[in-house]
Amino acid sequence: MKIDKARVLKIYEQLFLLRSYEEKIYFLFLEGVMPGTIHQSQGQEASAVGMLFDLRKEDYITSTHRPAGHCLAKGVSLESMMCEMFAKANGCCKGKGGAMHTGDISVGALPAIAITAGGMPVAVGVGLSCKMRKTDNVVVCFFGDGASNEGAFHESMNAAAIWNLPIIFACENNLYGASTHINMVTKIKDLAERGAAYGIPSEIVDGNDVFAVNEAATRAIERARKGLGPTFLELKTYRRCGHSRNDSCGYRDKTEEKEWYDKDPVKRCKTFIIENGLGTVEDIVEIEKKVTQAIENAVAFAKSSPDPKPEDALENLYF
Amino acid sequence: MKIDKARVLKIYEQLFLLRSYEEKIYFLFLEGVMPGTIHQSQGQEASAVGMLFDLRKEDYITSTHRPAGHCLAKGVSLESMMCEMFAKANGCCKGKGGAMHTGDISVGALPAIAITAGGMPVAVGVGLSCKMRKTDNVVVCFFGDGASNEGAFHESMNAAAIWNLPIIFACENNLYGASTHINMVTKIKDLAERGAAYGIPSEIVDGNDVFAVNEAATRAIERARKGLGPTFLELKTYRRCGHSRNDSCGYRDKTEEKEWYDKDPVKRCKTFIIENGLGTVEDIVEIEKKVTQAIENAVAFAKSSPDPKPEDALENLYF
Amino acid sequence: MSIAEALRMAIQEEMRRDERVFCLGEDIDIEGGFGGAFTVTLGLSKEFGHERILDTPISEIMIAGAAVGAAMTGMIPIADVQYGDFLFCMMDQLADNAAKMTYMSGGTVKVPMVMRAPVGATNRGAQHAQSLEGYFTHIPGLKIICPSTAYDAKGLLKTAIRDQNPVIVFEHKLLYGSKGNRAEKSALSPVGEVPEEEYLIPFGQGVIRREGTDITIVATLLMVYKSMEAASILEKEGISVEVIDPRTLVPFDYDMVIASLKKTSRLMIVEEDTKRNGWGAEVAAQIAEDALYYLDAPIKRVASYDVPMPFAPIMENFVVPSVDRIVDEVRKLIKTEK
Amino acid sequence: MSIAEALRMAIQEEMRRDERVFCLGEDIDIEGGFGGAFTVTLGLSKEFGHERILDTPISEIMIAGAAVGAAMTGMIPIADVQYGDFLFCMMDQLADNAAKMTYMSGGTVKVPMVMRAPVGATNRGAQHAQSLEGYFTHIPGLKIICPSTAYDAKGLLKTAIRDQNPVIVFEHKLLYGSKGNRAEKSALSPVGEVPEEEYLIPFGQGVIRREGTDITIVATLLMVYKSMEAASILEKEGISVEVIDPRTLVPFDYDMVIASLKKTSRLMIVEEDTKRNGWGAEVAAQIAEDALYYLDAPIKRVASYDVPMPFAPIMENFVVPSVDRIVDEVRKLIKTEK
Ligand SMILES: Cc1ncc(C[n+]2csc(CCOP(=O)(O)OP(=O)(O)O)c2C)c(N)n1
Ligand SMILES: Cc1ncc(C[n+]2csc(CCOP(=O)(O)OP(=O)(O)O)c2C)c(N)n1
Ligand SMILES: [Mg+2]
Ligand SMILES: [Mg+2]
Repeated sequence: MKIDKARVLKIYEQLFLLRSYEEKIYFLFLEGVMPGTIHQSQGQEASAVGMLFDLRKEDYITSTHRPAGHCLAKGVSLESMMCEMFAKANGCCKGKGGAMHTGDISVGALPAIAITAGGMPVAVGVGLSCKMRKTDNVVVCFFGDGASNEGAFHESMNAAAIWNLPIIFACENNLYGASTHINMVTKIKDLAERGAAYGIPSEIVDGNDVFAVNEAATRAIERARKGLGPTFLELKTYRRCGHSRNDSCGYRDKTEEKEWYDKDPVKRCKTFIIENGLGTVEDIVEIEKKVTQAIENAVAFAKSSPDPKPEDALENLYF
Repeated sequence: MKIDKARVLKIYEQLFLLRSYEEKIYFLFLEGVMPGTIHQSQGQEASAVGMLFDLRKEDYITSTHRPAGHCLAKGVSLESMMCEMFAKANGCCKGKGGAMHTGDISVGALPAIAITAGGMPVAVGVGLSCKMRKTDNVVVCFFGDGASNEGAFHESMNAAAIWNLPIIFACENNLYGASTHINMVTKIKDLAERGAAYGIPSEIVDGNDVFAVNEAATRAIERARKGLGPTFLELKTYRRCGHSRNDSCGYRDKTEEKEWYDKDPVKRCKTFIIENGLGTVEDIVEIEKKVTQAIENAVAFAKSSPDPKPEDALENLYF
Repeated sequence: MSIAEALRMAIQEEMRRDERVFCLGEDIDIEGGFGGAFTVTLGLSKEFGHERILDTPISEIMIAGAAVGAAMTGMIPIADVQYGDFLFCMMDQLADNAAKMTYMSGGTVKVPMVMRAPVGATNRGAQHAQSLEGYFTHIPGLKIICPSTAYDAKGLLKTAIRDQNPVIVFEHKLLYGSKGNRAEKSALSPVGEVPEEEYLIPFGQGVIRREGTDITIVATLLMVYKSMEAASILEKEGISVEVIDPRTLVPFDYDMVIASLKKTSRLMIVEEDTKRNGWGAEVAAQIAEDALYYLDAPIKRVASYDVPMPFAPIMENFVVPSVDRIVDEVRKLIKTEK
Repeated sequence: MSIAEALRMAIQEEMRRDERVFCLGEDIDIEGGFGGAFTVTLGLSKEFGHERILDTPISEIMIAGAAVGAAMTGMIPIADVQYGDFLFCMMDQLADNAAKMTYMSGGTVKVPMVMRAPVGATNRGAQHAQSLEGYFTHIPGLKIICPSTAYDAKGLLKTAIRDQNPVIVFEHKLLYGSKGNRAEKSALSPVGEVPEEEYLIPFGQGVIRREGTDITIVATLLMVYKSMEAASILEKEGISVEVIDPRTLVPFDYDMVIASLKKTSRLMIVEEDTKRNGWGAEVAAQIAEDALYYLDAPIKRVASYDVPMPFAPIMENFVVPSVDRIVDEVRKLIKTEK
C-alpha cells in the first residue's frame, strides 16, 4: 500500500470532509431550513473515500438515495452540493434533483438514483459505453445490502459478467435496509457469496478501514482497466445516523451500535496517522480547520444563492 | 427407487401422452387449424412427468409459455387442453387463455404465465399460502435456463429461502432461451450454482432420465412437505422441436442436436422397461394404442366443440 | 381519527374477521421500526404476529407476484407499497398477472388482493413524488380507489379487502396524519369522524363535498381539499362551485358527475397526476362522449404540469395545482360563454 | 419495401453515419436466429459485428437500464423489446430513469436512446397482445412515435435515433411484412415506396391519409388501415371521412386535427389500445378543452374494449376495433345532431 504522508493526509481530509458535511446538513435540517428528507452517510465515509480516491475524473460512479459521500469523494463541488440541498438554482441539479439525486456528470458522478438498485442497470450501460468507446475508464457502482435483493441487482451483475465490463460493484453492507436487518431478508452469511452466481470475483472488505477499502478498490480497478471484467466488493460498514431524517433507530440493537461506533472510520484513520507518524496533531487540526471553514463558506454561499423561479420547473424536460 | 411394474408403465404412459399430444398439436398447427403460435415440449417430457408424477391434486404448479407437458402431467384433462388449443368455449380457459396460458386450478395447475420468469414470484405466493394455511402441500415452479437471468428469478429464490417455503424450483435447462445459447448469457457452468446465492440446496439432474428426475423430485418434495424449505433442481434437457411454431433451429449445432436426440427420454424409458423386464413389447404397444386413441378422441371432441360467442369476450373481467 | 388510523383500523377489523387476510411489505412492522413509511401498519404484529404482518426483502416484483399467488390460492393479501412510485418496479406482475388471471382463466381463478400505495409530492424529488392513478386506471381488470377522508379510508379499504378482485388503493402522503418521526411537513392531515359500528362503502359512489350551481369540480385526494378551499374563495365572488369527490376511479360515478353538469353545465377536473393521459383525461373524454350537450364551456383540466416533480419547493408548488391556480382557472372558465 | 425492411435500413444508415449508435436486445441477431421477433435486425451483425448488434440475456430491467447508462455517457442505444408487453418489466427504468435524468440533472445530462416495441393483437393471448401507447404517453420526458408506413418508419426512426431524448417507437406486428418463419397470419404488411435519397421526418407532424368533409377520424398503426377501409365503404353511402394519422403521439399534431374539425365538426378516435385512459382519451380531452366549439357532435372513441386480449380469434376480432364497428359508429355519429 502506498502510504506516503501527503496521500494519507489527503485521505483523512476527504474522510473529515464527508463527515463534517453530513453533520452540518443534519444540523441545518433540524433547523428546518432544508426541504424534504435526508439519507445520510455518517459512518460509511471509508467506503466512499477508499473506493474513489484513485479514480480519474473520466471514470464514473452511480450512487443511491444516500449519495452525499459518494458525490463529494468523486469531486462534485461542495458548493454545488450544498446549493442543491438548499434547493437553489445553482445547485448541482439546479434545484430539480434534490438530496437523493445529487451528481455532476462533468466529474463522472451520474445523478444519484433513489430507486433501490435502480442505478445498477444504468452502471451496466455506463460500463458498456466505456468499453465500446475503447476507453480504459471504469465505473464504481454503489448500492446497499438491501439492494442486493432486487431483481435489478441480479440482471446487472450477470450482464456485467458476461460482457466483462469495467465495473466495480461496491456493496455497502451497513446491515440494514431501512429498518430491516439483512439477516431477516437473506439466508447467506456474506453477500459476497453472491458473486459466484455470476462468475464475478468477490471480496469481503472491512468497510470502516479506509486503507483496506482502498487496497481492494485498487485491485478491482486494475482488473477493470485491464479489461478483465467486474469485481464485487462487500464493504462491511454501519450507519452512525438514522436511515432518513429523524430516525432514532429503535430497530437496532444498542450493543451492536456501540461495537460499530467504536470502529469509526474517521477516528481510525486519524489514530493510524498519528501512531504511524504520518502526520502530527497539528497537521490534523490544520486539515480540520480548513475543511470546517470550507463548509461554512459553502453554507454561506448557498444561503445567499438565488432560488429558482417557479416557471423554471417547465425547463429541462427535454435536452 | 420404487420401480414396480405398474408404476413404471404408468410413467411411460405419461411420457408417451405428452409426446404424442405435442406431435399431434404440431401436425394440427401445420394444417393451419390452430390460431396463434405454439411453444412445444418434445424432448422435455421426463422433467414434467418425473417432477409431477408423485404430486397430490392439492399440490400446485406454476408453468411457462411452454406449458402443455406440465399441465397434462399435473392432471389437466386432455380434452380441455385440446379444446383450448382450438380456442373453444369449453377449453380449460374457455378459449380466453390460449396455448401459453393453459391450466386448471381445480387440479392445482395455475394458468401458465408466459412472461419469462413471471410465474416465479407467483409461486412464492402460492408457497406462502400453502404454509400460512398450515397445509403440507407443495409447489413445483417450472422455468427455463433463460428465465434464470430475470430479476424475478432472483427475488423469488431469495424470498422462498428466507421464508422456508415448500417450493421446488424446477429449472428446465434446454440450453437455449429462444435462439440464445445459455453460454452466451451466463458465465457459470451449471445454473445449479445459483442456489448457493440464496442458501437453497441444489442438484444437477439428468433431465432426460425420468427416473433420475423423479428421484430428485421425491427428495425435494419430501423436504418441502417437512417444512425444510425450497430446493433448486437444474434439469439438463433439450428441445426436440423449435422454440415456437415453424422454427428450424438454425442457431443450433447439428452435432449437439444429434447427441441430444439420442438421449430421447421417451425412448430411454421404453428401453429401460423392456431391458429390465418391467413390461413387454405388448404392454408398450397396448399403452401407445390407448394413448393415441385418447388423443384422437380429444381432437374429435375439440373439433366438434362450440366456439365462444364474440360477446363472451366481455365476460370474466372480474370474478 | 386520522386517515392512517382509519386504515389501520380497517386492516385490524378485517384481519380479525377473516384469517385469510394478511399484510406484506417492506418495513411494515419491524420491532422498533416505522410501521410502514406512514405508520399505517404500526403495531399490528403485536396482535397478529409476524407471520400475518410479513416484513419482506426489498423485492417489489416478488411482493406483487407473491400477493397474486397467495390470492389465487385462498389468501387475501394486503401489500404495502412503501412509496407509490415503486409500483413501476412491479408493473408487470400487476398488469400481466394480477389484472389478467381471472380473465385468462376463463373466470375459474380469483385474485382477491389489495395494493396500498402512497402518492403525492412532498419535496423529495422526482422518484418519490408521483401520482400514478392514470397508469392503473388504464389496466383492465383492476379496481382503483382513492379515499380522501378517514371515514372513506376505513369504509373503502374494508370493501377492497372483501372484493374478489385486485384493488389498488391510492393514499395521499399529506393526508395520512402520520405522527411522530413519520409526520410530514406541510401535511394537511384532516381528522374525521369514524363511527363505532362497522360500515362498508361500495365502490363507484362519489360524494358531493360541496353543493354549487355554477361549475362542477371533480377532484380526488389532496385536490379535494384544495378545491374546497378554492370554492370558498370563489363563493365570495359570487361563484358557486360544486365539488365532487368520486372516491373510486374504477369504477367511476359518472351518474353523479352528469347529474351535476345538468345543473352547472361547466366541468373542471383537478388532479395531482400529470395532465397528459392522467385519470382526468378519461373523465373528460367520457363526458365529451356522453354528456357533451350539457356543457356550456370547454372541459378544463387542472393537473400537475407534464414534467417530473422538481425538488425545490418553489418549483414543486408551481407544478402541483395550487388553490390560486384552481381559483384562476375557474374564473376564466366562468367567463367563457358559448 | 416492407416496414421491417425500412426500419432495418434506417438502423443501418444511422449506424454507418454515427459509430455511437448500437443495438441491443434479446435474440436480435444470433447466427441462424430470427433477427429479432420480427426480423428487423436480421443480418445487421454481418456488417456491424456482435459488439454493435448486442444479443442480451432475458433481462429487461438491465436492457432498459443499460440503454439509459450508455446514452448518458456518449452512446446512442437502440433497444429491441421483443414484444411491447415486456415494457412492463422495464417500466421503472423507463419512467424513473430514462424519462427523468435530463430533468433531474437540471438539464446537464442527455439520454439519447430509442426503444423499439412491437404492439398489436395476433392470437397470442393476453400477455403478447397489448398496445401500450397510453401508458407511455403519460410519462413526461419521453417521446412516442408510431409509424404506419414504410416511408414513415424509416424517416421517423432516423429522427428518433438523432433525437437527444428517449424515444419509444411502437411498431405494429401486422404491419411489419416480416418474411419467412416470422411471417404473421392475417398480416396486412403494406408495401410502400421509400426514396433512394436520405430523408428525416420531424416529430409532431401528422398526415391526412384521406381527405373528407363530414367527419374526422384520428387513427394510428393498424387502425389507420381499418379506418381507410371504413372510409371507402362509407363513401358509397355518401359519407365523406377525413382520416388523420398523427404518426407521433408525443408530440401530437393538434393543429392538423383542429384544422380538420373546423371543416368536419365531428371527431372519432380509433385506437387498438384499450379505451379507458388510452391515448385517445388524451386527444379527446384536449380537443374538448381547446376546440369544443368546433364540435357538432360528441367525441367518439372506438377502441379495444376494456378487457385483457382474449385468445380465441372470434373474441379477439370482437375486442379489437373492426372495419364494421368503425363504419357503424361513424353512421351513428353522423346521425347525431346538435
Ligand atoms: C424500489 C425501491 N423500493 C423501496 C425503496 C424505499 N427505500 C429507500 S432506501 C431503502 C433501504 C435501502 O437499503 P440499502 O440498499 O441497504 O441501502 P441503505 O439505505 O442501507 O444505504 C428503501 C427500502 C426505494 N427507494 N426503492
Ligand atoms: C419478460 C419476457 N421477455 C421475453 C419473452 C420472450 N420469450 C418467450 S420464451 C423466451 C425464451 C425463454 O427461454 P427459457 O426460459 O430457457 O425457456 P424455454 O423457451 O427454453 O423453455 C423468450 C425470450 C417473454 N415471454 N417474456
Ligand atoms: Mg443497508
Ligand atoms: Mg431454455
